[in-house]
Amino acid sequence: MLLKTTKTALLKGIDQVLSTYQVAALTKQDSRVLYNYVKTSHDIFWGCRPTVLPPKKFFFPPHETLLDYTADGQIIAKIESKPLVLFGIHPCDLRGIQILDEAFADLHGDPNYLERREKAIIIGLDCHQTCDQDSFCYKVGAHYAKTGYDIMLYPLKDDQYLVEVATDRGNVFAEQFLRAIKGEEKELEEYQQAKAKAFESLKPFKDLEKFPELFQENTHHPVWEHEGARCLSCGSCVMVCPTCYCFNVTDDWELNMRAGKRQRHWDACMLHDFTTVATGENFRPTATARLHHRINRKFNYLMKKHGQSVCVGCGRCVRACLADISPKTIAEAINGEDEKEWN
Amino acid sequence: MTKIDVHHITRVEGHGNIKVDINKGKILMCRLEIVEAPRFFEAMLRGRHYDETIIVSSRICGICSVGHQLAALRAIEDAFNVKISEQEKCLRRLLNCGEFFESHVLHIYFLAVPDFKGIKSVFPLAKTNKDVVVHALNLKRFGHYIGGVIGGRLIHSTTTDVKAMSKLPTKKELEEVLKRLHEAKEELKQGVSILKGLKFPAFERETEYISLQKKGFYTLLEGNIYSSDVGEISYKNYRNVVNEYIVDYATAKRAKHNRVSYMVGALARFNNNGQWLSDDAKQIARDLGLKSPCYNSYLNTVAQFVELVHVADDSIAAAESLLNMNLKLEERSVVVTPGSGVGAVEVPRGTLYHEYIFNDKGIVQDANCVIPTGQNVNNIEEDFKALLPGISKKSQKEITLLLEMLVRAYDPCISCSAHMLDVEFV
Amino acid sequence: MSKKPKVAFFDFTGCEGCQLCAVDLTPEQLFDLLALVDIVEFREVMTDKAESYDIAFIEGSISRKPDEEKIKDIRARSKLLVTLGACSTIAGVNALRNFYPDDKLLHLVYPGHPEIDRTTIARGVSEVVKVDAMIPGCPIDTHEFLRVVKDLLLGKKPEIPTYPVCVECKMNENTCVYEKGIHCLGPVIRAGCNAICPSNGGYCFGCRGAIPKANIESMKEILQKYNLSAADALDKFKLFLERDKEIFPDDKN
Amino acid sequence: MELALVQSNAKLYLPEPARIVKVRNFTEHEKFFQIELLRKGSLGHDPGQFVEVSILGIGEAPISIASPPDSGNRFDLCARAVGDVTKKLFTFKKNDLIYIRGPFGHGFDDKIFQRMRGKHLLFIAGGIGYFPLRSLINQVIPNAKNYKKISILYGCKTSQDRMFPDELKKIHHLSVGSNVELLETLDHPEADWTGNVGVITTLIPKIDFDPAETIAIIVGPPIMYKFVLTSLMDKHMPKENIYMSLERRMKCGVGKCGHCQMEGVYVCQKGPVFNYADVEHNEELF
Ligand SMILES: Cc1cc2nc3c(=O)[nH]c(=O)nc-3n(C[C@H](O)[C@H](O)[C@H](O)COP(=O)(O)OP(=O)(O)OC[C@H]3O[C@@H](n4cnc5c(N)ncnc54)[C@H](O)[C@@H]3O)c2cc1C
Ligand code: SF4
Ligand code: SF4
Ligand code: SF4
Repeated sequence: MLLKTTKTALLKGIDQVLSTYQVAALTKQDSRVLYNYVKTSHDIFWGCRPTVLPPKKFFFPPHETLLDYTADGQIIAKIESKPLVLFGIHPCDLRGIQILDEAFADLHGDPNYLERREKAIIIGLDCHQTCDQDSFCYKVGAHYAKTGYDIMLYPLKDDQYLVEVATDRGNVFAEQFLRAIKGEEKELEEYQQAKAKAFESLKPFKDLEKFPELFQENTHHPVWEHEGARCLSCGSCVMVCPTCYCFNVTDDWELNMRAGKRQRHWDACMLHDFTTVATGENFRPTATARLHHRINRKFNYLMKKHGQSVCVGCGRCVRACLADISPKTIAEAINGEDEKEWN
Repeated sequence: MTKIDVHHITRVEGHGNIKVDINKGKILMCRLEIVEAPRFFEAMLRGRHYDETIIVSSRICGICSVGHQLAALRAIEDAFNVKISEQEKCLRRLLNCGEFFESHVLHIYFLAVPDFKGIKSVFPLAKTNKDVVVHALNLKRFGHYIGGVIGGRLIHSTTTDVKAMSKLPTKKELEEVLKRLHEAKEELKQGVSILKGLKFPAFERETEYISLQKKGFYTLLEGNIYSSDVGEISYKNYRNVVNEYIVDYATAKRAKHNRVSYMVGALARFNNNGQWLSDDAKQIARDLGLKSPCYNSYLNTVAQFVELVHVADDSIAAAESLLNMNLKLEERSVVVTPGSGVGAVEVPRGTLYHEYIFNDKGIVQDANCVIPTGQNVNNIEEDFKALLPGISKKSQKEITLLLEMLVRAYDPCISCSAHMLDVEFV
Repeated sequence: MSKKPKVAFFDFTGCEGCQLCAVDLTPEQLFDLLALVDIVEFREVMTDKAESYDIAFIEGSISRKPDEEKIKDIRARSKLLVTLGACSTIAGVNALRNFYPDDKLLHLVYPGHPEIDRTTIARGVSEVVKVDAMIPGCPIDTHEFLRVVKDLLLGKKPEIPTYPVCVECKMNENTCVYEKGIHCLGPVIRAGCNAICPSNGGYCFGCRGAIPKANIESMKEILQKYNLSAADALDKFKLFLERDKEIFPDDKN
Repeated sequence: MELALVQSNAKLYLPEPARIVKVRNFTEHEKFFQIELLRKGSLGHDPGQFVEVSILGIGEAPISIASPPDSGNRFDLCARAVGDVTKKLFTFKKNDLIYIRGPFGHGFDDKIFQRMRGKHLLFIAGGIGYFPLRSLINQVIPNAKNYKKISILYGCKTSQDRMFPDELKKIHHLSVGSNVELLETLDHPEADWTGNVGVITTLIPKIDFDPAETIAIIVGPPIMYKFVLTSLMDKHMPKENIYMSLERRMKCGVGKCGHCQMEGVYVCQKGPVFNYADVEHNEELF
């Protein structure tokens, strides 16, 4: 279903929503732009600026309690979730959410992620240009969101928006909160044509579909050692990635030793001890091996599973990496797009 | 013949010994030996960038770390002629408030009170007088709390910077601070009855009292030096006040001014500036029977309590001003000019001076830090001499206790006083 | 006689800030702690002394000959010995003093006062006796301290992060200070402080020591890439880390 | 698109209580525990699967199920004390409660049993690798008639390191006049040892098997695999006929935490039991 509305109406709608839902959106804090809960629609930052953390933090927080237990053997599986509206999520991050949805639902559905996710309405906001020089969404086709949203907004001129309602939930939500008129398919087409034009010169990776095989064949490509040598194993790249979801689990008693918690925390395959076992063996002891693993998760291992590049080209890891290590550079080395001699 | 040798006095900061030798009522020796390992901070500061002096000098002392940071900041500001805003001043007052609470409360309840209760630490009170321990911890933790809001943490705060505080409290945080300041004042009122219950030894010896002074204010972070003997002296001339020297048996430098010794700290501030305390603080002083001038060094503990009330009132005013300002992150421009700067501030134990000489790159060429406890050591020994004749008939145990209590009354921070003279390197 | 584990605190060359952090407890925390252990020695706040200890927490660096004997004696009487803070773990700021030639320093500092205890260079405790666990940081983090106490009581190996400050800094969603043109050692420094300095507008100067297997060469290159001369980059590491073997592996004594 | 939330498993991280009903010491570092679920009903596992053993306040560790599936609510675990959980487990006694999640992982499922039927089964175990293998060994021995032959090769460092010595004795007895055989070897034997001496690969030439008709099942310490595989390859054993169980660091046991992922393969999901042909090119697994 296609609707059309104005920014003013959207703002009004959001303020209404706030009585029933928590709303999270891009906000400005000091000099930072980040996804955060808003108190009124005025808190929303409408620009398109890359954030340090992707919206995954709302469904998979950096630290969360899985179990609460007591010394006398009461154990409760804990899930903290509240109805949430995620507003203004850009295409790359929508892809990220879609991939996490699949990963957490896979085989044994993760109750904590899925319960939060189920209570969320996601409103996307399309972009018609890249946000900075580090992003490369167009390289993996992630400048278009395919799914992962309930409602998608396409910005037109004069603060007007086309509203694509994609799910039943989105429909119920739109009826309740969005004052909109019918939108014309033609307008969307025009919008898409203009966007296609803007991205015309920004081409996807050469042989993107073949990445899993290419990466499999290039396990010993010199680019790995070249980039890995500089890697600090600092883990920043993983923390900020919208599609990384490894975690560690810890147990802790309270000081009174009467109650305790099992918690999970974000973990990172780039960290030295990620695969160290109690006996001291480390199955991925070098930074090069770990970098190889991270990038292969994006373009090979998990790409096979999800049927699309698991790197969404948001560029967060590139911005975060002091050593200037980038999946883009590596991918271009592997597919020969860069014509650079790596030996 | 009485020989007293207390090796490593407990319930003080850092390491010190008391050595007394009395023969037939004659005092052959009485000393406070500061045996803390020398820290060499002035040498350690040399070669560091001016920014880093805040980090390094903070580590002189955990309990007065804020004071050292603020003194370092004042010295840098003095050297480079940096002016600070009202916002910055208010924030520093709040941060300093945290330190006064942590430090004074620790001293009053954890270090001093056990002496009056005839116990060896505060821990037994956790069983017998739980309410006192809860009361004291609440007050002490309030210091950590406010230090946390303003400084990231109280001990070795992370926000103090030459360019201005690197983080600002939110409005919500300030409102909470204000609320908890009022609660802390209520908590202090509970403390009055506890302090009234402590029987302080009767003792009097008049001495020279030195503190900062700024007319009209019970000043802590700015002003000139004031001596009860000679009046106002420019903070720049602090060297003429402290006249530091060393003795063989101690690693701390000592000081003397007009007389053989002088006193700094809460009692000195109370004697010099008591008229400018907040009304509530004055009332509490009256309730506790503390009158200016007071010549009983044991009552330094009471003066500290009175100061807590004042500091809370001052912080309420600071927090209210901040709430009325439109806070924004400042970034003062710092233009490095070669030369020296002096920072003088009041820390819980007395007046603290930092002086740095910078080269044209802002690198420390020479540093001097004069710490309150070092200034008080002579005065403690003079108090010993005045006290001993009157108590020399008592048992060795009683004498020891009275001497220890006297040392503790000064709340000496020995770890930071073990510093060195200016080093001239050849 | 209670059978609770006996815990003691000792201080050597340091500022005693770590001990203060160790007792920065809520009333409940203090009572809970006292229910678990007997604090038998803590010079700063008590007068009692004891013969032996289940856990001895050591604050401060070893910087004098008598201190060496004293720490050996404490070691001999302690089941577990745990360092408390940067000074005792990696010598911390105290090591800044090591840049001065020993004799010269003493001569210049206390001319004509030979009675004064001679100092040695400042060292971490593990350079003198065996250490069972460490709590890094300047000062320590109270939560980390309590966790280590619990872990030791439960027979768990106290986990101190082996990952760097960046991890926590990113979780806190800070803008990297390099973007503001400030240098930070976070990428190679052990986390566990919740990135407190960068999160409060500062930068990491390394008080918790380097992570194991830190890529120091790459870190130096990065510092230089961000306009620091090689000498200044090295100097950055010297503020707290002069005795950190990860960064300066060769013993310079 | 609506999320397919049906897959959410509310109890995924919630362990269930179980009681220790038997404890046996093997060595200073290895113990046997028999566990009984507090609920009725069996664990419902395949041989080769594992459970996550929880000790509240300490943590979780993946431990192989060491007993064959049966209908009762008891099962066996064997642990080597190396870290927090396993060391704490060692202090536990009969009647103490532990918590478990599982069974997890891919074990010897029906498909593998189909393949094994009528074949020569060749077990190759090193040290505590016997723990996970025991579930399968104790399952097939009573049904030995279903197999062409069952050969068990077991290598340890010293005789103290032999797990389940009484069960090994029984198998030795059994082997007389049956199609079951047990060959043992020690690296550092005591004087009274009459068996083979040397690493486990020295046992391989001592058995007579037709590689095409044999299914090999290997479990041991990481370095053992390389040598055993080389020996079997030398005998032209088809890779499809080789199974092995591999261990990696795990935090969740259910394919989420990422720790055990080796070149895209989650050991906790695809494994711990792998067919060599499926993973031979996985450099991180070998
Ligand atoms: C599928 C599988 C089956 C296993 N079966 C057994 C068994 O039957 N008996 C037995 O004694 N051990 C077994 N192990 C190894 C056992 O899991 C580890 O020794 C144990 O996790 C150590 O936990 P800890 O808390 O005692 O050690 P710690 O070092 O304190 O904990 C480290 C953490 O890392 C992980 N970890 C550490 N070492 C290993 C390892 N070798 N393998 C996997 N994860 C590890 C664990 O998740 C643990 O939480 C098995 C491992 C796997 C993966
Ligand atoms: S790998 Fe980097 S660019 Fe790709 S999705 Fe993750 S953070 Fe974004
Ligand atoms: S951010 Fe860069 S340096 Fe840090 S782990 Fe990732 S790739 Fe390595
Ligand atoms: S580590 Fe820091 S806080 Fe602790 S004693 Fe040393 S200087 Fe003080």
